[in-house]
Amino acid sequence: MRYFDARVIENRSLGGGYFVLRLGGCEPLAGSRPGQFIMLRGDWGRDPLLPRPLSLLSVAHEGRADLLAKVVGKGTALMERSPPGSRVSVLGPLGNSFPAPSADVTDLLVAGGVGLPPLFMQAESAAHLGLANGSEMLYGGRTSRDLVLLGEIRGFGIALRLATEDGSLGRRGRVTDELEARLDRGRAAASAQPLRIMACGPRQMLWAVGRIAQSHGIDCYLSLEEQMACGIGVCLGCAVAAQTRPYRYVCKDGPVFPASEVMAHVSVASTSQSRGGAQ
Amino acid sequence: MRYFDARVIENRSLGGGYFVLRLGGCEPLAGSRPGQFIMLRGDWGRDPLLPRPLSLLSVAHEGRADLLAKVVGKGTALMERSPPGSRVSVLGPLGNSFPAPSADVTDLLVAGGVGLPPLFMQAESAAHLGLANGSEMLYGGRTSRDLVLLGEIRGFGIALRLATEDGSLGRRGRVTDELEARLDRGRAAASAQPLRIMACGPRQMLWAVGRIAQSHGIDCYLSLEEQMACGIGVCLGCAVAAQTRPYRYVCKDGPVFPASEVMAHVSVASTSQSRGGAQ
Amino acid sequence: MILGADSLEKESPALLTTCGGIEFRNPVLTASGTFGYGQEFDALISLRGLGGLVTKGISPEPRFGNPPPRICETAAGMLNSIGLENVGVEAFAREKLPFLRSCGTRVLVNFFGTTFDEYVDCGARLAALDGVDGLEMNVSCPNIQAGGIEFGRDPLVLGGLVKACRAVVRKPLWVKLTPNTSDIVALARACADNGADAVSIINTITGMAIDVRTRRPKIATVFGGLSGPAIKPVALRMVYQVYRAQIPIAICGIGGIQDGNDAIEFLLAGASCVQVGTQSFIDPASAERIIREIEEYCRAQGVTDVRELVGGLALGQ
Amino acid sequence: MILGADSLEKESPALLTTCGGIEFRNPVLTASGTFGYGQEFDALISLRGLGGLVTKGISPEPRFGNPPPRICETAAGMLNSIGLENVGVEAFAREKLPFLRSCGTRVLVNFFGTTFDEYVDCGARLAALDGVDGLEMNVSCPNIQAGGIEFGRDPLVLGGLVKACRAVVRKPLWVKLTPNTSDIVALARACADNGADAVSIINTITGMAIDVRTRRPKIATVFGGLSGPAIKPVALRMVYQVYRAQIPIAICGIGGIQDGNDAIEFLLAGASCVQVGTQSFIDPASAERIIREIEEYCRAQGVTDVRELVGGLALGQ
Ligand SMILES: Cc1cc2nc3c(=O)[nH]c(=O)nc-3n(C[C@H](O)[C@H](O)[C@H](O)COP(=O)(O)OP(=O)(O)OC[C@H]3O[C@@H](n4cnc5c(N)ncnc54)[C@H](O)[C@@H]3O)c2cc1C
Ligand SMILES: Cc1cc2nc3c(=O)[nH]c(=O)nc-3n(C[C@H](O)[C@H](O)[C@H](O)COP(=O)(O)OP(=O)(O)OC[C@H]3O[C@@H](n4cnc5c(N)ncnc54)[C@H](O)[C@@H]3O)c2cc1C
Ligand SMILES: Cc1cc2nc3c(=O)[nH]c(=O)nc-3n(C[C@H](O)[C@H](O)[C@H](O)COP(=O)(O)O)c2cc1C
Ligand SMILES: Cc1cc2nc3c(=O)[nH]c(=O)nc-3n(C[C@H](O)[C@H](O)[C@H](O)COP(=O)(O)O)c2cc1C
Ligand code: FES
Ligand code: FES
Repeated sequence: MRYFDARVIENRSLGGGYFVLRLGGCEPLAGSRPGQFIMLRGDWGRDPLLPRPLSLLSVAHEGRADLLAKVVGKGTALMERSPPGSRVSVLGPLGNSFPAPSADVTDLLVAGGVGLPPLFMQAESAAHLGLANGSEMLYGGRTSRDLVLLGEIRGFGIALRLATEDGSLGRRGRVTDELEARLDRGRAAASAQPLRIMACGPRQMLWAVGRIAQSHGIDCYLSLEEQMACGIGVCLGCAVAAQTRPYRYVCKDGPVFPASEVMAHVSVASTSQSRGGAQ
Repeated sequence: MRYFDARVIENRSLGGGYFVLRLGGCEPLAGSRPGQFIMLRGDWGRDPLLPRPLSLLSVAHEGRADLLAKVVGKGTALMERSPPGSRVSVLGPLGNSFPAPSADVTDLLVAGGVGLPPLFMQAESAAHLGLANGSEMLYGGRTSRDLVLLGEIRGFGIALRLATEDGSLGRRGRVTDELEARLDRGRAAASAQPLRIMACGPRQMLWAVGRIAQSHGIDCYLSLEEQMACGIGVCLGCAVAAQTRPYRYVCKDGPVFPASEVMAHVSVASTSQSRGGAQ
Repeated sequence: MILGADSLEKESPALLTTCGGIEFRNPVLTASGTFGYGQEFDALISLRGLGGLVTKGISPEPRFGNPPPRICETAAGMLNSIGLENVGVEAFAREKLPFLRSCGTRVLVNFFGTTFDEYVDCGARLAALDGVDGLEMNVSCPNIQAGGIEFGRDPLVLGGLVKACRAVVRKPLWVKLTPNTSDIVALARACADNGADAVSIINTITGMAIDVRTRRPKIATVFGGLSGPAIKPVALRMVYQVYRAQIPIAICGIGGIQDGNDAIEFLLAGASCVQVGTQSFIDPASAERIIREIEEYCRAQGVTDVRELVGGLALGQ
Repeated sequence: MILGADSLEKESPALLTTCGGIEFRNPVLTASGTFGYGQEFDALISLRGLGGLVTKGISPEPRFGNPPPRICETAAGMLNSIGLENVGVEAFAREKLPFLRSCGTRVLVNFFGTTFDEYVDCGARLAALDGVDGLEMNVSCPNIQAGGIEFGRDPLVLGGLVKACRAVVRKPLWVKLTPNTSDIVALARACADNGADAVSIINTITGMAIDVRTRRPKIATVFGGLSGPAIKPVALRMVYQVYRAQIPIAICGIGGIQDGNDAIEFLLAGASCVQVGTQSFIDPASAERIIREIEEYCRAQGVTDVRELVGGLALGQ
């Protein structure tokens, strides 16, 4: 983990508020693994104040790193408008990663909307390791505009199934419908390979994926998001309720958690208690 | 006075931190007079928070308005980096103006550094009225880099005398030295025309100009600056100590004041008193 | 970003509300000291579109205020030390009120004194004026008879002051609380107990800034009042503390409001209406925009009456 | 913008300073709760270049903290409600202190309790540990024996607590004051009168934020502590109020410091040293940069000893 200055070398709009930011000067990110993220901050004064966590989409030679983001507020809007040449500060790589692709398991990579990056990078890594046929990606969004980088994903040579809520591309429905269908087919085919699920996307989708995995008895890894200030385990802001101890931290214990570790406490995690606000 | 959206149509760097911002969509500024200013704010979130006062440099047909600014802090730095197409909000025209050029007086326009804009516009206006030979500009800065738009000023056909503290252009010394020299010459020549002085620049320069004018018994108008929040007389933030009543307001009573009105209280104006801070 | 004025001229029934004995077309007022005497904004926005406006604080006699510099910018805020400069009751009635009477919106007059008697005198004279819909007492003023401590800091002193003013003011009487306190609830209670109709929460927070080059304070009086978005979390907390304490008094929320969402946060925390202050410097047409944004929020959330939002903070599961 | 670490390794005599019984290489410390237990920043900056560091607040027993969400961003600030989560004294001594002992900078341990006895117990145990240069009492904690009111709000309660801890702590004892008060001077005086060596001014200001879409508080505990540049004017004012009151106690200034100029404002207002908090999240190398910026300021202004700046605010003509 290092803290360094980088530079936007390309900023490609994908429509629908999605964009790929290509950074140069990211040598310290070499060797980053799928699921890891960075804290990114542009040269934008005090508004917004804190850096923003973004997952790595791809890390290439010569200090190139790609990010995929979607405009949801001020920080991402400013990133989307950063012209090539803009300076950014980067803290990373941060957090843990998905388990590495293996010849002994078939990985179902379940991506919802802008949750794509870690799974994209996982697919890329599987392709590099020559294990593309052991990975399948299930990728869902609200409309076809939410499904991006499809050419690149196909280029990895992994199976890709799409779902959109409005039916504009792929199956009409949620990506979890696609996942259940896949598992039902798998059961019918009684495939030899054990399965593993890795997922990233909206909270509700993740809990649904976790429940499906649980009910099928499949190993499942979820990449979580939480508000972050530091990204390195000091502010204790990114707590999520967990099984093994009261809280785990997305930035240092995650962002990838075994579903079993964070699922049992789903209801606790969304509890609001009215107590005093001491730090 | 109107509040409206405008657009940067050109942003020309003059070196040394100076730049000319050309705005389009400024039809409401038509008819503005030299000395008047606008409150300008870009699309830059909350940092900085308040709009920035800038004098008009020139107002042309079809909603074009030019501003000359110098980078001194965050706001001006952001302006300097605004590419053509940037949206800005404008409140103006605000404040009063210098007395109009007249065939019966010779106007000495004394500009210090980035205090140029109102005097530039005054010179332009004299030229338009065919009174260019009744105006002379004395323009000083620290170095030659602080003297900008000289070609344009000469284009107005008025006499122009320059001074730099380091002697890199024009007389070595302050613009007030140039002013004294001009007045001494004038006395020697016993010129028929009465003189009038109009000045804009750093506070210390203005007081010096005021004192010189006083000692020569010449009418003198000073364009003052003060921290501003509203620009329209409601926050009462831009007070300056004055002769006629305890305080006058740069935004609504000024920015141009007869020197006699603000000079007597120079010392009061810089008094710091340690009292409670009620609004 | 900048609105055509007329879009707000037609009354929107969903936004009608009441606070502290006054009915407002909508819950957005402009705050004292940031909107002059109204007239200055007449060319910029439709005053009749506003819920109401609160004038600059008025004292019995004219006051000239503090020496400059009086303001400076801070992170997401500003400090001011204007020194309560104002034209005084007489000139206000003569020169400012005629315009306000005809401007088509609710007019609250903010007022203060430097002694107990000045408050009472000023309140009584202002309440007697036609065209004044209500009064807002600014109690963040140094009590010159008590060593310069603000009237509004001690619940006992505050209660006495409110009681005395209440006795002479037949119109709605609001009290604007200081946030420079460890117990905003006690201050609000003192107002409720002594007959005030509403509390305005909050006035500016005392702050300071130094110019490191000259080593001088950035404002001449050293201390000034902090306003703007920086203080919003504190203001919102105080509104909610008072609301949660179930004190029988209406709340007007103030502090750092920049947009419709900010205003709605205050309503959800328990304010019946809000005031927009510093934002009018940043964007002189903002009060109008905020009203439209509240309207849009209500439409999007299926809220047919803005009063449903008041105190609607969702707690628990 | 990002510094090579070594540029700060060599001691700069002009920056040497003393505060509350501890000598520091320079006046820049990192604040409790924003710098972990130091180790987390070891890869990012040169710890030995720091004036010192203050650990996360330690309690006698481990604490798990509050439910999420625990933080949110506000205008030029953030709210946090971590819930004083920490590893407890035992684990601190066993797991965190060995690193701190060797990290080459001054180590202050921030501590607290939920009862009077817990404070005394915790203070005594921490003071006995080798490698602890001083203690900073966090008194912004709810007193569970007194209905949850913060210990640090009442000068009498605070004074008693300081006295009791002072009796068992032979090392420098600092007290971190809460800004949620109407009288910071009275709190500082209570600390001085009862033997504290310094006051740290300020802790976070209580604030709140609401998500208007869900109508829920943005942090689970509703209220949280506001930190960051937004609070700097308030922090600076409180430092100066205490300094001006000539209370015989050293001041450590905290609140919204982002750069060297901010730090110098605090020194001029009367602080002997400063702590950098939230800024370490925004720019993890900022403490180092701030030290360099102070050095540059001193050079530019011809200040040969940084202690000359303390209380150097210029007033009057
Ligand atoms: C480990 C991690 C990895 C991430 N990777 C990516 C990525 O690769 N691409 C990407 O586009 N985004 C990613 N995110 C989410 C991204 O950090 C947020 O979208 C971003 O911080 C929003 O900043 P903003 O200023 O644009 O929005 P804000 O103005 O801060 O917020 C806008 C809205 O989004 C909500 N919001 C803000 N932050 C979050 C969050 N962290 N989780 C959920 N809701 C939030 C706010 O409540 C608000 O309603 C990741 C988050 C984490 C924690
Ligand atoms: C009526 C009027 C007309 C003006 N016309 C012009 C113009 O045509 N061109 C131009 O370049 N500037 C002009 N100025 C000054 C300009 O407004 C300031 O330079 C600008 O506001 C600085 O903003 P900033 O964010 O860049 O600097 P900040 O970060 O706000 O400040 C940087 C430094 O400059 C000082 N400073 C800030 N504002 C002022 C001020 N108003 N006066 C003196 N010092 C200040 C600060 O104390 C600080 O030290 C005018 C000011 C007024 C009041
Ligand atoms: C320049 C200025 C002058 C003010 N004058 C007064 C006043 O005369 N009386 C008063 O009660 N409040 C006064 N206030 C306080 C505001 O009405 C408001 O309470 C405060 O600014 C917080 O709101 P805001 O953050 O929206 O500005 C003033 C504020 C500012 C910025
Ligand atoms: C996430 C977080 C955790 C904190 N934890 C503590 C703590 O444990 N003990 C304490 O005394 N102060 C704590 N603080 C307060 C800071 O030390 C500091 O006083 C405050 O943040 C103001 O400084 P800043 O504006 O520079 O952040 C915490 C602050 C933050 C933001
Ligand atoms: S973001 Fe600070 S601990 Fe995780
Ligand atoms: S800037 Fe507000 S009164 Fe002049």
